[in-house]
Amino acid sequence: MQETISFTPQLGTSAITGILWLIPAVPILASGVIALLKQPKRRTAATLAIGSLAFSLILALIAFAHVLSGWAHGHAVRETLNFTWFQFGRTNVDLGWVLDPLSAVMLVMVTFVGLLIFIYSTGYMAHDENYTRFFCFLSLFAGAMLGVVIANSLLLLFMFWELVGLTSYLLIGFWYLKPSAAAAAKKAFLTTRVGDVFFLLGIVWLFGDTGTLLFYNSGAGSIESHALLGLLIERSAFGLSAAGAIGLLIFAGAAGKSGQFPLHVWLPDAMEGPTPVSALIHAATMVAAGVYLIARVYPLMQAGALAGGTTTALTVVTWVGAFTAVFAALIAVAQNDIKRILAYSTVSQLGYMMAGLGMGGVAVGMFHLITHAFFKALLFMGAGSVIHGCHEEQDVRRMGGLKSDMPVTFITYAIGMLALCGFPLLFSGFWSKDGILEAAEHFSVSKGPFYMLVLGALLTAFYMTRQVSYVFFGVNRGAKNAHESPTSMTVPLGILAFFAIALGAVGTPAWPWFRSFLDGRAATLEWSGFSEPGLAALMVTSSLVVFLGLGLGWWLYGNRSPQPEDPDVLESAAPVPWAWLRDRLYIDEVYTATVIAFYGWWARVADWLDRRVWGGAVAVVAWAFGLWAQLNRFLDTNVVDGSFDKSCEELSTGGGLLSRMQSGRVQTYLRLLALAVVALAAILIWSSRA
Amino acid sequence: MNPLTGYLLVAALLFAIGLAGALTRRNAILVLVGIELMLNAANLNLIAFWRYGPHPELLTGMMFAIFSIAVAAAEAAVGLGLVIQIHRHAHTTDLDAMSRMKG
Amino acid sequence: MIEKADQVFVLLSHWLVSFLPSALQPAAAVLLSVVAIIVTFPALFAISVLLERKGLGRMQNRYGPNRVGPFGIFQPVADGVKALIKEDIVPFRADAVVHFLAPVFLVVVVFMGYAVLPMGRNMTLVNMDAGLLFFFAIGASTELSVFMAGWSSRNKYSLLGAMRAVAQMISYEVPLLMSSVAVVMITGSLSLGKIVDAQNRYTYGLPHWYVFTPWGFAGFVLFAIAAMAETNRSPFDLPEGESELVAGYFTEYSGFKFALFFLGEYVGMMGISGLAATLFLGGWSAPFSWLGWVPSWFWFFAKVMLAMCIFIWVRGTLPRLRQDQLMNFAWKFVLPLTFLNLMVAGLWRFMGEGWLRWLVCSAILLLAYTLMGRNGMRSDHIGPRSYRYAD
Amino acid sequence: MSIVFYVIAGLSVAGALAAVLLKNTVHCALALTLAFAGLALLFLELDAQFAGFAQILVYIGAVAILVVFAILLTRGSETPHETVYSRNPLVGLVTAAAIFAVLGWAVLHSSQALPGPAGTPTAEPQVTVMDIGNALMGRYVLPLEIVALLLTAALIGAVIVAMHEKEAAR
Repeated sequence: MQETISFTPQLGTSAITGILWLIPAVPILASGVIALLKQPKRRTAATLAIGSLAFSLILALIAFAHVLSGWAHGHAVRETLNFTWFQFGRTNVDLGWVLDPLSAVMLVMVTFVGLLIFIYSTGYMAHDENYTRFFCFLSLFAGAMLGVVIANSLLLLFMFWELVGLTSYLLIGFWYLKPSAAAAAKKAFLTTRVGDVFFLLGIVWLFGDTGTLLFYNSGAGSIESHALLGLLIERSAFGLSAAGAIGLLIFAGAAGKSGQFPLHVWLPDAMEGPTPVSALIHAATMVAAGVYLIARVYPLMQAGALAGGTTTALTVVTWVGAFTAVFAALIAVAQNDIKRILAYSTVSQLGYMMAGLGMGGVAVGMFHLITHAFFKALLFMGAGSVIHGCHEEQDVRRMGGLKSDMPVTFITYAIGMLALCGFPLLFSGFWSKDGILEAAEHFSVSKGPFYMLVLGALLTAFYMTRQVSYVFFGVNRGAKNAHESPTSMTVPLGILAFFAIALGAVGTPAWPWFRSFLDGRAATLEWSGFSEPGLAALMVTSSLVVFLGLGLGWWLYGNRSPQPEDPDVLESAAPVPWAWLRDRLYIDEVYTATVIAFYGWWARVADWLDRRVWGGAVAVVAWAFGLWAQLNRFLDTNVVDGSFDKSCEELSTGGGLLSRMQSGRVQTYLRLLALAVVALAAILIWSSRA
Repeated sequence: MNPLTGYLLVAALLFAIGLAGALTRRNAILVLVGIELMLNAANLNLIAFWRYGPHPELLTGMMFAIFSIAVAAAEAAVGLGLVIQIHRHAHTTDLDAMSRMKG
Repeated sequence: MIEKADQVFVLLSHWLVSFLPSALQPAAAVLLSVVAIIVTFPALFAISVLLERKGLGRMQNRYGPNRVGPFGIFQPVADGVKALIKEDIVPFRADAVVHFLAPVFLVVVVFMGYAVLPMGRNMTLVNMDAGLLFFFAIGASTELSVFMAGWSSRNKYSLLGAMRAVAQMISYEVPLLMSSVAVVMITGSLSLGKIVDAQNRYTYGLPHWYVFTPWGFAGFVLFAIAAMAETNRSPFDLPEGESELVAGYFTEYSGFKFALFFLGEYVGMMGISGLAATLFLGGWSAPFSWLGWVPSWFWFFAKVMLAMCIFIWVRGTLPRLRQDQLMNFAWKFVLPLTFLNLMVAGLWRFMGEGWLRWLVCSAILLLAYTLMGRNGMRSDHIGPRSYRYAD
Repeated sequence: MSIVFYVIAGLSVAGALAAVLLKNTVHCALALTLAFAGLALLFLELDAQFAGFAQILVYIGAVAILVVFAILLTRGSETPHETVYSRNPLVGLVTAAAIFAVLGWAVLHSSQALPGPAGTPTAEPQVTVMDIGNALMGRYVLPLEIVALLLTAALIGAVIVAMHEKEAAR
C-alpha cells in the first residue's frame, strides 16, 4: 500500500545538490576554452563540447536518480542551495539552485537531447568553416539553458534566460553573411526582448513585494505560501491580485521565449539558423524555457485558486496557448519551407503546452513538453538530414520520393510525424496531447479551448501528412541524387525515434507515473485509469480527429506529385484564405505597419529634436565658451605671460651668477663643504665655551 | 695625557690627512683613497669612545664601527666602479677634466 | 707517560723558559714557539717538496729525483743551497722596493697564519677568541703580496699572472670563508681551540668530526676546492700556468726571493691544510678513541701531511681550467653550494638529534649537487670564451 | 700612553701621509694598506679584536685590492709626468689643516670633560665574539638587516656600473 507512505517535503541538501552548479558550469567552461581554440582545431572543439555535455548528462542522471530514490522512499525531494550574492541596505540578493522532480526531469531532457544534437551537428556542420565557433556557441547555449533549469532564484534564472537569448541570437545569426539570417537573429532578439521587459517588470515587482527572489527557501521563498499570501492580499489594477499581475508579467516573458501568439513572429524566421540549432533551440530546449518558467512559478500563477477552480493568470495563459495552437497550425498548412512548417508546428505545440499548463497543471504541460522535445527534435533533425541529402534544398515542393533514397531518415521522420500528430496508443505524442485535451474538457471556465485544441490536432495531422507526402512520396522533383546522411546524423535520429515512441509509456492514464512523480504522489498501475468517465470517449474523439486529419492530408496530397510551379490544391480551391495563410496572416506586415512604423516616426522626431533643439543649445553654449576662451587668451598673453617672462629673466640672471660657483669640479665642492664644517665646529665650540 | 685624547688626536690627524688627499689629488681613485682614510679615522673614534666610554659592555661604538666598515666596503666598491666607468667614457681619471656638470 | 709524550713540546718550552727571569718569561715563551714554528714548517716544506717531485714522477711514469743522497732524499737541501747561492736578478725597470718587499711580505703573512692553529693539546701559540677570523684576515693579505710581486716586476706575464691570481683568490676566498662559517655556526665559536674540542668526542669509539656529517662533508669538499684555488694549486694554477705565462707573478724572481715565494706557497698550503684539519677533521684529535695514547701533535701533522698528499695527487691528476671556466665554477657552482650548505647546517642545528636530520640534510645537498651539476655546469652553459681571436 | 701606541700611531700616520703624498698611484695604494694595517693594530690595541680583524679582512683584503684593480684598469699605474695635484691645492691643504686645527682644538679643549680619569685606561672590557654575535642578532638586528640590504644593492650596482656595455664589447 503505497498510499500509506506520506510524501513529506524533504528540504536538506545532499552531495549532488552541492555540485549541481557543475552541470551548467562545465559546458560554459568548455565554450570558453573552445573560444580560445584556433579555427582549425575542429576535432578538439567538438570533443570538448560533447565531452562537457556528456559530463553534464551523467551528473543530471545522478541527480535524477537521487530524486527518484527520494521519491521511491516517499519524499517529495526539493533540495535547494542558496547563497547571498550581494547586499544593499538590509536586503540581500540571494541566488541559488534547486533540485526537485521538475528540474531533474528537465535537466535529463535538455542534456540528453542536447547531447544527441551535438553529435548530430558534428555530421551536419562538418563542412562549415566556423565549426569551432559553432560548438563554442552551442555549448554556451547548453550551459545557459541548464542554468535556467537549475536556477532557484528568479534573478539567476533571468540572467541565464538572457544568456540563452544572446546565444540564440548568435546561433540564429550564425551564418551572418546571409542578410536574411542576420535579420532573423535581430528579429528574434528584439521580439524576445519585448517579452523580457515585462518579465523584468514582474521580477522587480515580486522583489519589491516579497523582498526575495528565491523560489524555495524553506518557507521564506517568494513562491511559497507565506509570500503568496502577502501577494494575494495586495490588489493591483483590473481587480487582479498582485500575484496574478506578476504572473501575467512573467507569462509575457515566457510568451516571448516560447513564441506565443503576439510574440511568435521571430520563431519561423529563426529557421535561418543551422538545422541543429533549430532542433536544439526551437524545438527542444529554448522555446521550452518559457513553458518551464511557467511551470516553475506555477504556485504564483495558481495562487488564490479555489479547489478545482482557476485564476485569471491561468485563464489568460490557457486562452493564449489555445489560440496560438490553432493559429500557428493554420499557418503551417500553407507553408512550403520544410523547416518553416516545423517551426509553425512548434509554435502551435507550444500553445498546447501553455494551454495544458493553464488547465491541467504542471504535469500535463511538462509531459507534453518532454515528449514534444523528443519528437520535434527528431523531426527537425530529420528535416536537417533531408536538407543535407538534397543539397541545402528546403522547399518541399522541390523534393519527393525520398523514402527510397534515405530510408533511415524516412522511417524515423515518419515516427516523429506520427508522434506529433498523436497517432493513437502507440506514440508518446498521443498520450501527452490526450492529457491536455482531457484537462481542457474539464476546464471550468469555458469549453472554447477544448474545441480549439481539437481543431489544432486536426490541422496538425493534416499539415504533417501534407509535408511528409510532399517530401518522401511521389516522384522526385529537383534535388537529384539525394543521399542518406552519415551515421553521426542517423544514429541520433534512431535514438530519438525510440524515445518518441517509448516515452508515452510513462504518461498513460493507466499508469500516470510522470504526473505523480512531478506532483510527488505515489504512482500506481490501475487499468481502471482508462475507465474514468469520459476518458474513453475523449480518446476515441481525438483518435478520430487524428485519423481524419491524416486521411484528408493523404487524399489531398498523397502520391500526387505536383510540380513546384503549379498551385497548391487548396490554393486552387480557395485562393484568398490560402494567400492569407501563406503570408502568415500578415502578422509581420501588421507589425511593420504599426509598431515599426511608429518607431520610425518617433526616431525621426527624435532626430529632428537632436538636430534642431539640443544641437542648437549645444552650439550656443559652445559659442559662449569660445568667446570666454578668447578673453582668457588675451589676458594670458598680455597680463600673465608678461609678468612671468620678466620674473624668469630675473631668475636666469640670478642663476647665471650662482652658476659661476658651479665649477663642476668635485673638489671645489668638497672644499666648500669642509670649510662649512670648520665653521660649524668652531661655532659649536665657541657656544660650548660660553 | 688621557689615552682617549691620544686616540682622538690620531684620528683627527688621519682625518685631516685623508681630507687633504681628497681635496688635493687630481686622480679620482686617490680621492676615494682619501675618503676611505677619513672613514677609518671616524671608525677609530668610535672604537676609542667605545673602549673608554662609560658602558663598553653595550658594544654601541663597536657595532657602529663594524657597520661603518661594512658600509665603507660597499661605498668603495660602487665608487671604484663609477671611476672605472667614467674612465671608460672619458678615458681619464683626472677630476679636473671631469667638469661636465658645471652650471 | 702518555701525557708526557703528548705534552712533550709544551713541557720542553716551559723548561727552557724557566731559566729566564720571570719578567721575560711570557715573551720568551712566545718567541720560542715562533721559532719552533719557523723551524718546523720549512722542514715540512722540504719533505713535501721531495714528496711532490717523487710522487709526481711516479704518476708520470718516471723516477723523481734520485741522485742526491739515498733515493735523492737530500734533493731539497741541494735545491735550497742552489737557491741561496744563485744570483739575485732584479729587472732594470722594476720597482725595486716593492719587488723586494713582495716575497718577504708573503712569507711573513703566511707564517702569521700559524699563530692561531692548535697543533696539539695546549699547543696553540695565541689562543685568541676570533682565531678563525684572524686566519682569514691574514690569508686575505697574501693577495696583496702577489699583486706587489706581479706589478713591481714590470713584466706583462707577471702582471697578467698577478691579476689572474688576485681575481681567483678573491673569487675563491668567499666560498672558503662561507664553508667554514658552517662549522662556526655549529660550534658557536670562532676560536679554533673550541672547534677542536667540540669535535674531540667519541661515540662507539668513532669521533664526532664534522666531516662525518652531511653538511660537514659537503663543507669539507667545498673547502678543499676553494683551498686549492686559494693557494693557486693545480687544477687552479692559471696564475703560474707555464704554458701561458712563463711562471706567473714570480717570473722575474730568482734566487732567494724565488725560494721565498716557493716556501710561501707551500707553507700557505700547509697552513690551509692545517685549518681544514682543524675545522673538519677534528684537529689534533685521534681518529679512534682507542688511539688516544698517540700524541695529539702527531695526529695534527699527520692530517696536514695527508692533505698535502691529496694536493699532490690532485695536481698529478687533473688538467688545468680555463679562466672563464674557473670564474663560472667559483660563482655559479661553488658559491651557491656553500650558501646552501650554510642553510643545511642551520637545519641540522635545529632539527635536533635523530636519523631524520641525516636523511633530510643529505637529500637536500645531493639534490642540489646533482641539479646544479647538470644544469649550471654543462659545457654549453660555461659561456663564451673570455678572450677573442686576433683578427 | 704606551710606547706601542706611539709606534702604531706613527706607523699609520706615516702610511696615511704616504698614501696621500706619493706620486705613483700604486705606491699610494700600498701605503694605504699600511695605514689600514696600522689602524687595525690600533683597534687591537683598544681590545677591539673583532673590529680589528674585520678591518684587516675588509680593508686590506678587499678595499685595497679593489683600489689596486681600479688603478690598473684605469691605466693609472705609471707615474704621471705633470703634477699629481689638482689646481690650487693650497686651498685644500689649508682647509684640511683648518679641520685638523678645529678637531684637535676641540679634543684638547674637552679632554678634561672626557670620561675616565686621565692617564689610567679603564679596565679592559671582556667582550667575546659571542657577545658581538648576540648583539648583532639581538639589539642590532635591524641595522644588520639594513646593512645586508645595502651590501646587496651595492654589489649589484657596482657590477652594473662596471659592466661592459654589450655593444662596446662587440
